[in-house]
Amino acid sequence: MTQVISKSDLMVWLGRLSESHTLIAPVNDAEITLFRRVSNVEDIALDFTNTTLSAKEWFFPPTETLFSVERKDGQVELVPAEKMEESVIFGVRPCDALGIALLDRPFLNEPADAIYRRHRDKTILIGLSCREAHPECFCTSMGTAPDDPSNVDVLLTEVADGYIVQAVTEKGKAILPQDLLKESDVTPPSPPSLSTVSVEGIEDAMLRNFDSIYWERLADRCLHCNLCAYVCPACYCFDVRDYNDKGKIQRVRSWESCQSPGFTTIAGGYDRRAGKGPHLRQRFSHKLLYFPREFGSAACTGCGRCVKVCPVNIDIREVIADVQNLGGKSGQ
Amino acid sequence: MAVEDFQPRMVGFLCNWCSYAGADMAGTSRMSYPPNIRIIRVPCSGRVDPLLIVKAFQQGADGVLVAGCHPGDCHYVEGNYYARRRLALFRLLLEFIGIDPRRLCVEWVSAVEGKRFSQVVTSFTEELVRLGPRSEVQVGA
Amino acid sequence: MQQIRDKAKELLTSQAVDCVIGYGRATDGVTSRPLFVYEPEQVEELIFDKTCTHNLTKYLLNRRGKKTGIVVKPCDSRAINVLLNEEEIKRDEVYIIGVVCDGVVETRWNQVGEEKQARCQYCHQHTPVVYDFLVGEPPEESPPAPEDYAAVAEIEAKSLSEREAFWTEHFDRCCRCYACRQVCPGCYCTECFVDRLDPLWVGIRIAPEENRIWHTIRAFHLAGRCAGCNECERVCPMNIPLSLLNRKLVKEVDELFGFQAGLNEEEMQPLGTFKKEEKLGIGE
Amino acid sequence: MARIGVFICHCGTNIGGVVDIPRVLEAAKEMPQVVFVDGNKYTCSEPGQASVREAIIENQLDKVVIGSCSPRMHERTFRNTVASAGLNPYLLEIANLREHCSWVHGYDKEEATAKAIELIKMAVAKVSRHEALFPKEAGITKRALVIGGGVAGSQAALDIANAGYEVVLVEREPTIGGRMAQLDKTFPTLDCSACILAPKMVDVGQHPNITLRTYAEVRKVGGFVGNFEVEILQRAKMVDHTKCTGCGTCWDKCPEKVDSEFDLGLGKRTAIYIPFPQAVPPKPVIDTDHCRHIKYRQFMEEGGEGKPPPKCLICEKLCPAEAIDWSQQDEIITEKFGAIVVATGFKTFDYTAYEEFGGGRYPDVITSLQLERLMNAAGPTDGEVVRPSDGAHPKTVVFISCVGSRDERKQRSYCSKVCCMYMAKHAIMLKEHDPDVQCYIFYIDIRAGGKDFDEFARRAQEEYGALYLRGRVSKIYQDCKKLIVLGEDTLMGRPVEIPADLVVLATGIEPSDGAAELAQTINISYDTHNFFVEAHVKLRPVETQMDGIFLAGCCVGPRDIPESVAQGSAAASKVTDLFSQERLVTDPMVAVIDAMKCTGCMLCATICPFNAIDSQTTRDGRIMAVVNESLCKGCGLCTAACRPGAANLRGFTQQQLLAEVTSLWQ
Amino acid sequence: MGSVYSYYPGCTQLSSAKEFDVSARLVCRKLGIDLRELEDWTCCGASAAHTIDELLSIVLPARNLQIAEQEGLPLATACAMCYSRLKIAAHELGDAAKLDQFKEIIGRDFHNTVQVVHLLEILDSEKMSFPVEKPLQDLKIACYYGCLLTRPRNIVGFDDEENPHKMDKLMSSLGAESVEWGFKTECCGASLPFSRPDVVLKLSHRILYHVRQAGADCVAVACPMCHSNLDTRQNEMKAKYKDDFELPVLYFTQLLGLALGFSAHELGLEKHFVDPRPMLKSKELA
Repeated sequence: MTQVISKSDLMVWLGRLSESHTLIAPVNDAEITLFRRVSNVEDIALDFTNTTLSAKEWFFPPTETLFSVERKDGQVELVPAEKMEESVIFGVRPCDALGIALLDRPFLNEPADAIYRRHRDKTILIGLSCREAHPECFCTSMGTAPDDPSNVDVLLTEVADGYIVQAVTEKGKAILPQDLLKESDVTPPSPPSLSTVSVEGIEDAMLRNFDSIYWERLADRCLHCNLCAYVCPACYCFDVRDYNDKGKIQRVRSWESCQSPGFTTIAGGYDRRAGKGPHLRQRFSHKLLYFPREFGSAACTGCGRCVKVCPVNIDIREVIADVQNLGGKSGQ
Repeated sequence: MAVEDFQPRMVGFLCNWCSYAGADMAGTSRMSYPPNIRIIRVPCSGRVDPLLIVKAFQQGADGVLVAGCHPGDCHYVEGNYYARRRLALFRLLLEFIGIDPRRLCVEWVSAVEGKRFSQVVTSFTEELVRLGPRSEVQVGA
Repeated sequence: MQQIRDKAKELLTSQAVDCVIGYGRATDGVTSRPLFVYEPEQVEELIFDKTCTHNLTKYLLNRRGKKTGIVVKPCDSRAINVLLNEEEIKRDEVYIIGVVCDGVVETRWNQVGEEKQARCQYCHQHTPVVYDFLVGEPPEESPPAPEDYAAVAEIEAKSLSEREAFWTEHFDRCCRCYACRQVCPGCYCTECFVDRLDPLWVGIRIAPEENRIWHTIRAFHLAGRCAGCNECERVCPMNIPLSLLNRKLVKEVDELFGFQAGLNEEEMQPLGTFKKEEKLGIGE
Repeated sequence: MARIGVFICHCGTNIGGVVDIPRVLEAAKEMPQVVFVDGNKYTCSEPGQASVREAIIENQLDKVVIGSCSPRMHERTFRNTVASAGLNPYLLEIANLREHCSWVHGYDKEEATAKAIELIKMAVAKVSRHEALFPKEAGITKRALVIGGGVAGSQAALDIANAGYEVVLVEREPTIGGRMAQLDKTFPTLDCSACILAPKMVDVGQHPNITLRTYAEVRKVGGFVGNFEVEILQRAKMVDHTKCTGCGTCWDKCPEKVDSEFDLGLGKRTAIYIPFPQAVPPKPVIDTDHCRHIKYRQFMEEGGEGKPPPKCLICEKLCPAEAIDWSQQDEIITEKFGAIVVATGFKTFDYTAYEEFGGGRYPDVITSLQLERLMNAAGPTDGEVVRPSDGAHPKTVVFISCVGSRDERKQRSYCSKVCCMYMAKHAIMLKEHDPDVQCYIFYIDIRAGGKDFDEFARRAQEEYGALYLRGRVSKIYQDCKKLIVLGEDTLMGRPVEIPADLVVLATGIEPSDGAAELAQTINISYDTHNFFVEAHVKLRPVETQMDGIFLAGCCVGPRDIPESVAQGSAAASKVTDLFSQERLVTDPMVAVIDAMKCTGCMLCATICPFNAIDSQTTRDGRIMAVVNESLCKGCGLCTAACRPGAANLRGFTQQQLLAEVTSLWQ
Repeated sequence: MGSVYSYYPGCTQLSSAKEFDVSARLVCRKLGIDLRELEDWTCCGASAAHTIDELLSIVLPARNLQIAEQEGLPLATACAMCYSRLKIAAHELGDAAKLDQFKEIIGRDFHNTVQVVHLLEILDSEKMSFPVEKPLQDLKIACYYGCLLTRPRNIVGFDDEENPHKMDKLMSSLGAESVEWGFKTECCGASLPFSRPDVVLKLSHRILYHVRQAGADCVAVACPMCHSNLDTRQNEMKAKYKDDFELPVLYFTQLLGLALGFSAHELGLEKHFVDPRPMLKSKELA
């Protein structure tokens, strides 16, 4: 027996949530879909494949002020960033949910990032499992699945007459609209099958081929834009700067990417990773070597966004496969 | 804000040899004009980088004045000719992205045209008062 | 297509160049991607079809001082002239395989559209303006149809406030990934003004009023230099209609100065010259 | 953190009377990095400057803002003040509180004060981005180049040489002397042109400090004031002047006769020639376009068709000094100079543009300069004034003024200045030559401004009976031997018709051929008529925008002889003044290019009005722009045009200007 | 070739200068130049209107411009006088105030966009070639343009106002020899024959005198008024100046016609006072 909510009741529920919480959900905007604040549930897009940017932007926004400094009668005063509201994010795909779980590791790893934690604590995730897979999807290769309930508070799975509702956490249970739920014996549809790539022994392969010409050749094509990093649910590089905005000094954190020119350039203009090859290699080394070593699993959720948006088709799946097939000298 | 008590803020880039001297002349001959303009001295109108103009607008300037020697009189022979091309084109771009081109005023004022300078500033200020304050979106939060 | 492969093979085996930049098939099996060929035996991977939208000339900037063969469409060939004019590349270092082209189609990952790209519909440059070897039969050059600025005119027709709203809405979406810059052959600054810390032109905050400066000046820096390959617009993940800004300037530069970028190598870009008597509607 | 001091001058009541200075000082205290503020009654006064000096020292200030009158007034003064306190003089910024504030906003003290505060704020913001600047010094090559050997150029050369400096005088023709040498007499004194010019020419030719380069042209000018590098093209003379004695045998015997340029086609000269008897140097050149031997040689070398031109080596055979040297070739000579005087002179307007005057079809319509040759005793007719067509003596001569002057339709809007006077002179001289001559002069106005000029013009009318008709000539036509001149006498208000024997056109003055090209090679500006442009029409009449390059004579605009001579001397004094310095100090407020950022697009080089930017190839093979600080005048065009922000103008850096802008909202 | 123009004949072309109009239409047809006579055209005011009333002298020709503008074709005329009036009117109406005044007077809309061309500008030997059947061999022609065709230069911009060459080029391209002479654009006395015949006689005589000086066999003209002054007064000249010129005066269109192979009759050569046919016969041209 499972609990089901009808499509219309879902809207009612979301309506209620939008009153008690800030409701964030996929919205169509200029032919792309993004997570946006919604006041009117009508605006919510249910027919999306996946959003252009992942839900990451609500825990780790493109730009956020950490604190600001103000001059008050000769004294300097620190003003902490404004408190955020209790919010619900609806429509998180399992891959993005995994992404958030991955971000937790660096950010919540003590000493935790206070602001990130605040975002996390105040946010409830309502997941939405995928009915169809897309050519760029390969989440199953990355340890999650189109119907994976872990990493969300509530998971919805679309069925003929509504959605199967599955509370995963206490937080999740708490917001379930008991009055709208019906018992049903529908069985969830079998998840779609999708392309796979084996990450078996990838760390070692990365080590083996660390100095391979492969990276130079791959980088020939790379434009070193920040696209892949910005759409990636698991990328979390950032830059922090003090910014004087018309007298108001702010300490601002905003997205950065290992591909951007200034990345790891140190005082005096020296850049250990100068050159296109090392530059690009850094991206994959981090995802497939450093992060796993630090936190136990690859920093990739298989959402395929980078594959989809890369202007020159640098396909991480291809890279993983290539690196494994390269016969570089064994690592260490 | 009511139009009459709206005080526009404007930045004026004046070339040192003609227009800045023209402004000095306006002073020496006590030709008063509205106090809204903040004059920045540049060697030549050709020194004015559009970046400085957008920046002024972004900061909240209601108008930007660029003044240089009359074509042919440039102290650097041809500086203002380049300025003319650059600014003419840039003005069209500003208009295209929704910044009223009347807010970027380009004038040629010679070192002896003190009167003209005060007139230019006066009419520009009046123009900006007519146009009213700029919208929040442009100025930014 | 075979011609390209043969020429590439010839160039590589004779070591006239050490690399040929062309197009290969992407991992989705339908679209194309840039392909760097170093070995003669590798040339079979080269393709050319209506999905080959990339402007490869950007890559020449990474290969200064190395002999390089490159496949260019007519639109891309204009970018080559721009780079030659600005002394960024040397003619004798580049072997240009020009391809006669009657337009490429809209492509996205795993999708190949039917429609020609908008820019191809008003394009009347079907033969590259510069090349060493030409692939395909140059068509009867139809008398240059008047440039079609319909899209630009549409914006111009709006009121100031509408225009402002229009752009703010778009600039608001910009996440400053700089894909537009990275893909642009005209953007080769060692340090882009947007990355500069001192003077700090564009604030780190990703917000409309900062993004506006970024996009305005970026477009202006390309004034009289943009040859209209529209790669910036294609790669934008946020679907910002960047080509409108470029096209607007292409239009004005043509109308004010009678100049079109990249038609030849010698002509000085319009902001690098002037006419004493010209009337441009300012300071008059 | 800088330690900025803000000083505000009351300027008596000029500023203090309008701006509430105590309030401004209060506000200034609050401004970032400001550690000291003070007011003065008169900051520019000695006590005022002293107090600033002391304050700087006592408070260890390292940057200074002075709110006072316009920087155009006292920037230099205050820089010295700051320097006297041991600070770098460029660490000063002046806020213009007088001309730009108190004097124009006197009607509203509140607003004026508010504005003053912001002006100070801007200055503080800017000065905080100031950096110490250090002038560069360069040596001077104390040699002068004079281009053009007319009377102006010769005068300049002599004066500089007499001051003890080396001079190279480059003249395009085979002799110096220029136009003045072609004249017969000079107004208003009627003394013989050649007689007063010839001695000068000889002096030039013999002066130990002057190297004469006739038959030569300037091809390329590089470098900058004090250190110009000039390429001179020395055309082959085919005569070794070190051997030649100028005996004249060769040009007496040379069989090839061609039209003489000097006599304007009225006479002939030989292929080996000196243009006129008093030529300096008095040694011939061979006109390779006409010399029979050269023609023959070319024919043989090219193995041409048909029968070869006649062989001829007469000059070589007859030359007692064996000076003929067929091996000579055009050569490029490169020399260094510290200063250049340009005196390239004028040519006369080509009157064939006037169809109503026959457009050149009537042989007896001549120019005034041609008349000079006809009247000149050393001229083609030995001073006998005759009609070119039939050699008859003209009895009725009509002069037409303003031919190619004051005529918009011929794009010659300007007055050529000397025509009125030389027409009077001609009228007088003709009468002197032949009492039966009757002169008619069609004029627009008689412009006789100058010492004894009007008196002279009157004599032409009153003593020599020249008839002045105010009006233009509408047509000249040939009727049998007569030239019928149709015109209007606007004073009488009726048409006139004069059957003339000779018509003399007062053709206007215009720059010599190639003036514009020369201006481009040496990078000075020129006007729409190709006259060179002075640095300032009134106050710097012999200087150009380019330091170290000076102007003299008619290349700047129509002038008469005394003016040209005066200008020659003026230019010379500018040169000697320059040479009197040991080293040149250059303004440090010039552009710099950041090698790390430059992409080598060279846009800056193309737009730099002073050619101050060169391209340089770096070790890793990149092309890169570099500023020649001696040439840079600090206009900042490069800075505004530089996309990667590599170019930056010291003193007006991007950082400084941006700081001024943003300070307004902080 | 194949060019199309609105055609403004002008009054005299239908009366005293019929042969000018006829020959003009003939040669144009042959050369494939389509002249479409203007509907309902009126007199241009000729040399009279502007001496009486400036406004009139503008409105009269401008009315024809207005009609031509409807047609949307350039307006061609063969008559130098009409040409000058039309040009001047177009120029004057460049002034907005005058334009409005004009529109008010005729009560029609007008934008002053018509391009006025003289036949000589169309028959430009540099732009087109002529199928010459009968080259005008050893025929010396003095081309006489009259004072109106080239003046005022800034308004008509026809050719050098002192020494034009358009007609000379045309004639030499037909095999004739055009002589250089000084009176191409001197006034013939224009419309003074009734008020000051003496002046007309003096001026016209001077012109013909120089034609003879230049050794020409005949005069080619482009203006009916010039034609009548030069052609019809040679007897009076004989009487007054004892100069018996017997100089044929032909319209350039007639000479062109001859070269293109039309007969003397077709071109109306018999209509002149001084019969050109004997002279032409002697050169086997008619």
